[in-house]
Amino acid sequence: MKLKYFAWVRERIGKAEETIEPPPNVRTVADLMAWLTARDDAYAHAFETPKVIRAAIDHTHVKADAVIAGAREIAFFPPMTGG
Amino acid sequence: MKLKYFAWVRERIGKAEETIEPPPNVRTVADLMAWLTARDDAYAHAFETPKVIRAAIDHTHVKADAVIAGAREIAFFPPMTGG
Amino acid sequence: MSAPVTIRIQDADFDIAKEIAALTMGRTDIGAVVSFSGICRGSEGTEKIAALTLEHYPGMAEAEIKRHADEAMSRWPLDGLTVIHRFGRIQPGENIVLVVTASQHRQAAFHAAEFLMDYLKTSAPFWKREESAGRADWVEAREHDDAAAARWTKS
Amino acid sequence: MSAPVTIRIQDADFDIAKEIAALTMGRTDIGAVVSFSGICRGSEGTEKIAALTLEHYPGMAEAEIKRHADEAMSRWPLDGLTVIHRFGRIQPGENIVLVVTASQHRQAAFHAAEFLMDYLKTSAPFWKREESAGRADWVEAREHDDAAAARWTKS
Repeated sequence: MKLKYFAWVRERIGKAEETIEPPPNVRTVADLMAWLTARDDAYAHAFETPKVIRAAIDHTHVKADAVIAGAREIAFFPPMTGG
Repeated sequence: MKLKYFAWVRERIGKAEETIEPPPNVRTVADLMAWLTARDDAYAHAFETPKVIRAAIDHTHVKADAVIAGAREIAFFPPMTGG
Repeated sequence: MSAPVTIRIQDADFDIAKEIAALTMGRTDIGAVVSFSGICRGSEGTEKIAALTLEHYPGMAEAEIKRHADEAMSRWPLDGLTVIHRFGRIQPGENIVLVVTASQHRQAAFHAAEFLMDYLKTSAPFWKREESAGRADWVEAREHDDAAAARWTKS
Repeated sequence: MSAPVTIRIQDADFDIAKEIAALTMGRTDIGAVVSFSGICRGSEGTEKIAALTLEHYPGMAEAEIKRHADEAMSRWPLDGLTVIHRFGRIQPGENIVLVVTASQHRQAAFHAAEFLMDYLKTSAPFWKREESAGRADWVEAREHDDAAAARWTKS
């Protein structure tokens, strides 16, 4: 699946997008953040306060307990500040 | 004092303004409407339902019990429908 | 600097973009601009309307709008407001009234514009006459509008 | 006829008058048009702002605005609505966002515009970075905006 990062999440991770294949035990958005956090310090820094991180699956906002199976594109970003 | 009439009040009375000197016992806006009503049928028609008639003294909305002493200009008109 | 308040009663049409620009041009302190324009409709229910004629009370119209503009300025942190109300004969699709409010804050701009429109409807001395199918009738005031204006009354 | 909904995400500026005209031109059924424009301010509290840079999530930004535009169309009797949100670098005094709503009824036009702005602030995937005094910091979301959006949630 494709991952996308925006704003300071993107800056901390150091890339705007990547393609990953998480193992089957990574079931939810929260699992995915934890799994990425364990990979290296850049992700750990981006996701250091998981409750401020927002996520979207295939262009729809989701909560951290959303199941990621079947997702084509998952995005992580800070709270939005448009308008 | 000068009286002004607008919209269908003006049409029923048949003039846009006039100058009158009501007697001293005509104290309030309601008294003035009653006094005019007694003058002729045109006023009686204009003021036949006094509670729908709005009044202003010197460009400020007033209620029927407002005292007219000292007024330079009193206006009578239907409920407003601008905007 | 006190915020600019512009009130005009005119028979000519107005230019919304020009009025917005007049409030915001050269300023970098305004974050939100709300405009409301009221337009003459071509029908009222099932009845076709050929035109409206707006009568007003010169002098009082300006004074009454000024009073409500001042109240809006005191109730919300506004950086400027403009109210233009036309009179005379107005055809369907033409502008009738414009309110523009500018503020640092979007809610102030929205609420002040809504407040001014509610009061224009119920307390500014203007009267509409509708021409339709050869008749011309004065428009009746609507209780709905009185209720809208009453929302803003402090208890 | 279903009412026109226009959503654009663009780096170019927009022309408010042109967007209002696009919704109303040639129509005589619209009585009320509300526009909201959000403008880049030159200071935030005591801090001077040199410019904003707006990042967005292409694809999702359009989808998210479309969802709220459709909700607005279903909640209020609208005759059309337009939402334009800019991205890229924007200087103080420049436009950021535009919402225009058209309706037979002024309250529908006001409420739909306010609803859309509240949701743009809190759920459209845009992020502002402020440049000031040589620094560039991401703007933090404000609880105030979340509370404004929560007003519209049906209970």
